[in-house]
Amino acid sequence: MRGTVPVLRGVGEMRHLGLVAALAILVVVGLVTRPDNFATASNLISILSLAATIGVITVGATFVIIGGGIDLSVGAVMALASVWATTLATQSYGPVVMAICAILVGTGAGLVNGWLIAYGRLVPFIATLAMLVAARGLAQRMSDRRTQLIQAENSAIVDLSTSRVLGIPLLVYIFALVVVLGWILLNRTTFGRRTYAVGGNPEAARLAGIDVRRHTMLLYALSGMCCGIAAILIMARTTTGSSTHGDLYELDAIAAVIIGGTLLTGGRGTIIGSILGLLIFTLITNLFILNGLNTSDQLIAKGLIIVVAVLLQRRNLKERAP
Amino acid sequence: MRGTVPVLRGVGEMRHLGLVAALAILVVVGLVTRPDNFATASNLISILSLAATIGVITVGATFVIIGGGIDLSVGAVMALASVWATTLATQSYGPVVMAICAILVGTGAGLVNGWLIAYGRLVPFIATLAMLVAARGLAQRMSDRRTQLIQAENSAIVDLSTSRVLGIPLLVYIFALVVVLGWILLNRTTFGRRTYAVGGNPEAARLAGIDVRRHTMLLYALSGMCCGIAAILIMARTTTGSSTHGDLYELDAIAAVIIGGTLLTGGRGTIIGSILGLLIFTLITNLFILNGLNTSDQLIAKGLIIVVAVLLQRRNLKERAP
Amino acid sequence: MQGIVKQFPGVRALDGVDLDVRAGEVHCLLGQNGAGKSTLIKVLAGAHQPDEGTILFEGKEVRPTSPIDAIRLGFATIYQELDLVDGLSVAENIFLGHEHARFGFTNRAAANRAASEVLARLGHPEIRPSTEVGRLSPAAKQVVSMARALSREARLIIMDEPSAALAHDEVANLFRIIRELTAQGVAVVYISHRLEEIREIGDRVTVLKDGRTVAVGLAARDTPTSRIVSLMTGRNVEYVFPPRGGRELGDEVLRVENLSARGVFSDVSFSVRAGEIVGLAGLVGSGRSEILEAVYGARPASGRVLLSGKQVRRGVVGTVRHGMGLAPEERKAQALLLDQSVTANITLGTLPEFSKFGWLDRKRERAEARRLSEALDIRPPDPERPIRTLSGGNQQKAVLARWLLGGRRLLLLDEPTRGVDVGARAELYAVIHDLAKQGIGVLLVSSEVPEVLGLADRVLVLREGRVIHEGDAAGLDEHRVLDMIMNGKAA
Amino acid sequence: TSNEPAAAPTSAAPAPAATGGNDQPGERVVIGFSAPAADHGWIAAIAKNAQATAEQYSDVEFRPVEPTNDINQQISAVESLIAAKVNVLVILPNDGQQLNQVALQATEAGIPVVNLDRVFPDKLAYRTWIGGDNYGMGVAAGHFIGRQLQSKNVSNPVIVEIQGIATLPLTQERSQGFEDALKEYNFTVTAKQDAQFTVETGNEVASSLLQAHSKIDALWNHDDDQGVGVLAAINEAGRNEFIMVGGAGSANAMREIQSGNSVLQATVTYSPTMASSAIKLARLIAQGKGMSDLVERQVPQSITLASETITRENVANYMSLGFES
Ligand SMILES: Nc1ncnc2c1ncn2[C@@H]1O[C@H](COP(=O)(O)OP(=O)(O)OP(=O)(O)O)[C@@H](O)[C@H]1O
Ligand SMILES: Nc1ncnc2c1ncn2[C@@H]1O[C@H](COP(=O)(O)OP(=O)(O)OP(=O)(O)O)[C@@H](O)[C@H]1O
Ligand SMILES: [Mg+2]
Ligand SMILES: [Mg+2]
Repeated sequence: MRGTVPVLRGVGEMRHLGLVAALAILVVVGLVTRPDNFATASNLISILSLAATIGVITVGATFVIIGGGIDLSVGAVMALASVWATTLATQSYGPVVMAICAILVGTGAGLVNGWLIAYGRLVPFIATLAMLVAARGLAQRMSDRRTQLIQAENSAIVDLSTSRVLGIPLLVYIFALVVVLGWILLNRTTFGRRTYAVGGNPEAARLAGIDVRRHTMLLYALSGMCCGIAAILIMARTTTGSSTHGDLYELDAIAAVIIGGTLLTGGRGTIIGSILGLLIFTLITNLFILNGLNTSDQLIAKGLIIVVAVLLQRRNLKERAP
Repeated sequence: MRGTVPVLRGVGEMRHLGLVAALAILVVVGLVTRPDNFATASNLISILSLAATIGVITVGATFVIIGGGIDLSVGAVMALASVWATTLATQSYGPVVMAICAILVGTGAGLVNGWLIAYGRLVPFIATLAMLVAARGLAQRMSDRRTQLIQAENSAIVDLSTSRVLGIPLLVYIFALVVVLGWILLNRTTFGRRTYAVGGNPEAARLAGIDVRRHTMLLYALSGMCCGIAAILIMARTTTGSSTHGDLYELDAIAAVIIGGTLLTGGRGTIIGSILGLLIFTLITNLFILNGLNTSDQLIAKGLIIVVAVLLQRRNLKERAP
Repeated sequence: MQGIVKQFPGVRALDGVDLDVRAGEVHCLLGQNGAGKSTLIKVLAGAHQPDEGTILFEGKEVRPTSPIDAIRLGFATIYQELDLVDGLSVAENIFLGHEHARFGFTNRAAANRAASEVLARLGHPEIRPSTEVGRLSPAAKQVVSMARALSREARLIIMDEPSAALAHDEVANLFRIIRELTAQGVAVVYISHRLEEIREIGDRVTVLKDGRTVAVGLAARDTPTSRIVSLMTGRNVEYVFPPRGGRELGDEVLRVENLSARGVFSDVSFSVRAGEIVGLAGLVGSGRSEILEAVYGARPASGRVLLSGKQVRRGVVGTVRHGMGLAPEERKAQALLLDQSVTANITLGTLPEFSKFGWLDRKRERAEARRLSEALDIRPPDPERPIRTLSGGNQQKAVLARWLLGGRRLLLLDEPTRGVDVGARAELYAVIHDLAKQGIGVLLVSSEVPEVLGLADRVLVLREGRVIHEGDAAGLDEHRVLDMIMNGKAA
Repeated sequence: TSNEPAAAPTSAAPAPAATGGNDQPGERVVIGFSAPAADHGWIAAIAKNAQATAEQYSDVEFRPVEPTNDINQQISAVESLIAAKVNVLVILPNDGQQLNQVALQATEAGIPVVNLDRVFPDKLAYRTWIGGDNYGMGVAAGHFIGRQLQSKNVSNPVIVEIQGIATLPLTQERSQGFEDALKEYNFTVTAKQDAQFTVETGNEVASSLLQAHSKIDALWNHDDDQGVGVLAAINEAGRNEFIMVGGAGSANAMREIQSGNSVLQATVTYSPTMASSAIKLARLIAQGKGMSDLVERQVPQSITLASETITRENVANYMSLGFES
């Protein structure tokens, strides 16, 4: 067992069986209802491109939640980073600076969150809610509430979405890279191990000599960095920076993480589960799009599917647990 | 100490001093910036009327959160209740039936939440998120996405907002009544005490012979009932039922509860804190509009104020704790 | 109880256990860590459902499917892990589930009065019924737990290691109450790893080993210790301390000067040399744990703490880096990551030892964890199990194992043998001795005076946060120490 | 009230101008349709009008995709329509700039795009644009208010504006038009606040604004959906000293205007019937036909609806076009 490729093992693990089953069911539904469109390469790529932005955010959110916190500001920070990176001033320095700018803004906002929580002792919910509100406000101010187009000379950013390698857009590779790096960080490094400790029992972590505050701060910075990367992806997809980007992403990201089996109380969870949770959501959306359900039935169906998916997973857990 | 009026004691308690201070500062700001408009009776009533709807929801949310859960569906359930109560069929039975209908729909949705969480063993976050999505969908379906006006013969509902007793609209009395009843339920009954136990240490509560599942279910039903009452208030205020009512109320309600000092992990918290937290939010919005600030600046300032308010409260707690 | 079987995934915790308890007796349940004692009583208390077996109570078959059922039957239980709600008051905790209420409205005054009575009966009138439980010391919490069990009109009271968190005089109090209860015909099931307690209070003994009953109804007073121990462990263990001496005392590793924290302890000064074991004796609440935490940098205090002559930066991160380690007293709250594996729990304090540039060497980590769990006989011997599924005593061993890694210079051990069985205890003593032999300084807190005297080279006696006596352990006996900590006479 | 069955025009598209033989069944076309989530009366009317119009034609297969307010998802939705090789696309983007690229993709893939309402910045991205005149709406509202106040000889009037969602370009255009029109009367906007196009937010913003200004002369509310809430707030406060103008032209607003005892005295149209027109245009484009009233052989590149002012005098003419909010 121990010898097999870790990622495969992760997917195959019992605890993810329910999620994989839910995914499989959705795929079957897709194949049955839209045999012609669903299983095409272009549709699959479209699903992954759609998942990429929020997927990157989900990786960061997984760390924060395992570490016992919560980050409500992800969508707003992404919006702020996209706006900052697409101001005329930033655009004049070219695409590389724009990308760096997005990441720095994201990380900076994350650091502020982390500082408020770790050293200012604010509850994560409140601190990141304040950040959500403030970052959106700042993004609106910077952009004067307008959508900022990426200029032609910086189209290298847009290429991330349009250029393909082996038929797959670059941004899907970026998404995959973030997931893999996140997995390694969580499972193969002391940082990851400490994240579990800090979330599982902060007092025990403290008494074991871990600098809980610093670690907490780093977790939010990491989440912010992911938002910065996500900002680059959303800029690539929409060719714009806007204060409206990422509305309600916080709910989607947290929901994906939690469907993926991470405890909201911290100390337990996996990146793979989060990504599977996210793919379930994305697949549901895709199926609705393909089937052109254009009524509020979708919402009702979505609610039911979420419940069923989690019940599937629960049942599975139950069999395993005492 | 025990002898003084409980509510006053609650407000006066040390742990709420920070909140009261924050409120006081906001009031001073109001008096200074808008001496003519702020301290008028009509403005104060307007603030209370604004706070009433979400205030009722906040009372229910306080119970759920102290009980260790979370209810994301409050806004959507309120919307569903308002739509259900304003369908032509329901309206034909008159205002009393409409009110009862709203409360029953809310309670019913709450029971479903509670059942899924207590017996279906879903994580509260996911169960109520699913309910959020599904209830909005159902509300859209029922209303065919239209805003449903309250008919003239049922204007008794609207009177809750327009009729006044001693110069104060009826809905403010309803709000006050819900707060007082909530306070009594939480502090003076076994149900309330057990809520703390269930949230603080569910295993201990179970071992002490409390039916934790049933209790959990009741908590969500209570929250749902509050949403039903809130639906009546929003119907009174807007003269309509609509699937768009209560958008993002979940965030506002949870934020108010948490600013009020209730722990997101459960087991600790007060109704009075939540209401003070809510009043802070409402006052902020009121001040902004009185002063004609645009929304971007409002958002930034709101973020800062939240942080400062909570820091004030923290400092206060710190001085008190060992 | 007959033929009780309880299966956990991968473990058969109970494998056909019989237990019979008579009215008015104190029936002791003995067994090694992980033998299944707690599981058995949880079955009785309705907290676990047995897979097989029957329970007869007063001649009728009963099947408590939930704690409520068991409580209705008249079973009251004091669990091994504290089961209190921190946010509620003492009185509310005591009467949780059976509140003084009318039509659902609580009657606080009545509850507080009744709580005061029960607490007074337990010899703790100083615990105020309106205090929030979260602010009590572990010992006081244990008292509240007992008060809760007593507040029910119980016919059978089950106590799972109630004395683990209690000191000498409190145990005496407890025994007085047990005698009162049994005189009224209440049956008591009593679990403890302290054999001398069994001797004092027990009537009959049932011994469990690996989830099976190996002896039923032994007379508690007359059965020889060696027989009980060999029944429990399957071998002969001598419950003795390793011989003192044979150790070179090195340089001073720790010097504490005028350490004070307002209201807890004041003006504490002492030193620990390499290879020396220094014991802190004192009553519960005398501030021993706080002193340890202050030395460790986990709690603010004034005064100086010097490690090998150098003042270390305040805060745990610094002290750990300088080679200190603390095994705290409340394992669940302060030490364990319940959801993580035994391995992750053991290596938590010394992660840098297992990593290069932050990259974990998981193979080495697992190997070390395996080595330690074998050395300390942690059962089941699978370091990949979540530590949540280990029995209390085995969890305690893992807490100790954490600091046996990575070249510590000074270990602070707070109640290191709490809940550890006789056999493992002897092993732990040997381990502590070995550590000292390797030149590690040890600062030990234990509520069992013989343990302090037997292990330590030097003893500090504390009373109300002040050192009232300091001297060689060899020159002290249990009686004198007790006299000092009770009466404050610095003899 | 709004609970009555939908007024005729919402289900039956407005009668077209004499289109000669254009309504005769022609070549079969698949029309893909993507719009924001219909969580709002106006957008709901857009979706319904599109659907209803498409159903009138036996030669049209209508393929709507899940409406969404998330740009990222709308991009995906349009991508899926491109992949499904529909003959023509009708897109009402959440934000024209952000969907520009995917529209361009569609055009490049040979699928003509009919851009509904919110415009793509890049003309290459669409074949035809049809939409309302947001600036014109503001101008119409501004002129109505300006004239009314001027005729009452009010000087330094308190004019309040309740906007829709502030981050939408259309909101900014409306406000600009309003401001520019008022300038001709030497009036300025005293205060403006934005709401979210919902009844509830309209109510909240209005009740606070009414507190902030104890005397108001005129109020323009951008959107009749949120207007229901605004009116409720006004009634609750018992205020009637000012005139109010609405926006979009919902049936409810028209009934208020018709009643004659409401502060709401006019509304400036922004009609969701444009969706019906867009479907018709899409069909014609796909079939390679022109508009029969025009001399041109092809459908024009851009069509802007006029914003009309509905007052008590002319409301009867518009009643049938009002959409239920
Ligand atoms: N929830 C659980 N899941 C899996 N295994 C468990 C669980 N609880 C207990 N066990 C296992 O059952 C066995 C008996 O445990 P139990 O707690 O009853 O021991 P004990 O006799 O009370 O020991 P101690 O003296 O250390 O308290 C142990 O091997 C333990 O690992
Ligand atoms: N968080 C706290 N708040 C207030 N008082 C406290 C707190 N923690 C400890 N104390 C008090 O400090 C004193 C010392 O407590 P502590 O339990 O650590 O002593 P101890 O000698 O270590 O006893 P034990 O055997 O219980 O460990 C007690 O009076 C206790 O009530
Ligand atoms: Mg045990
Ligand atoms: Mg202690």
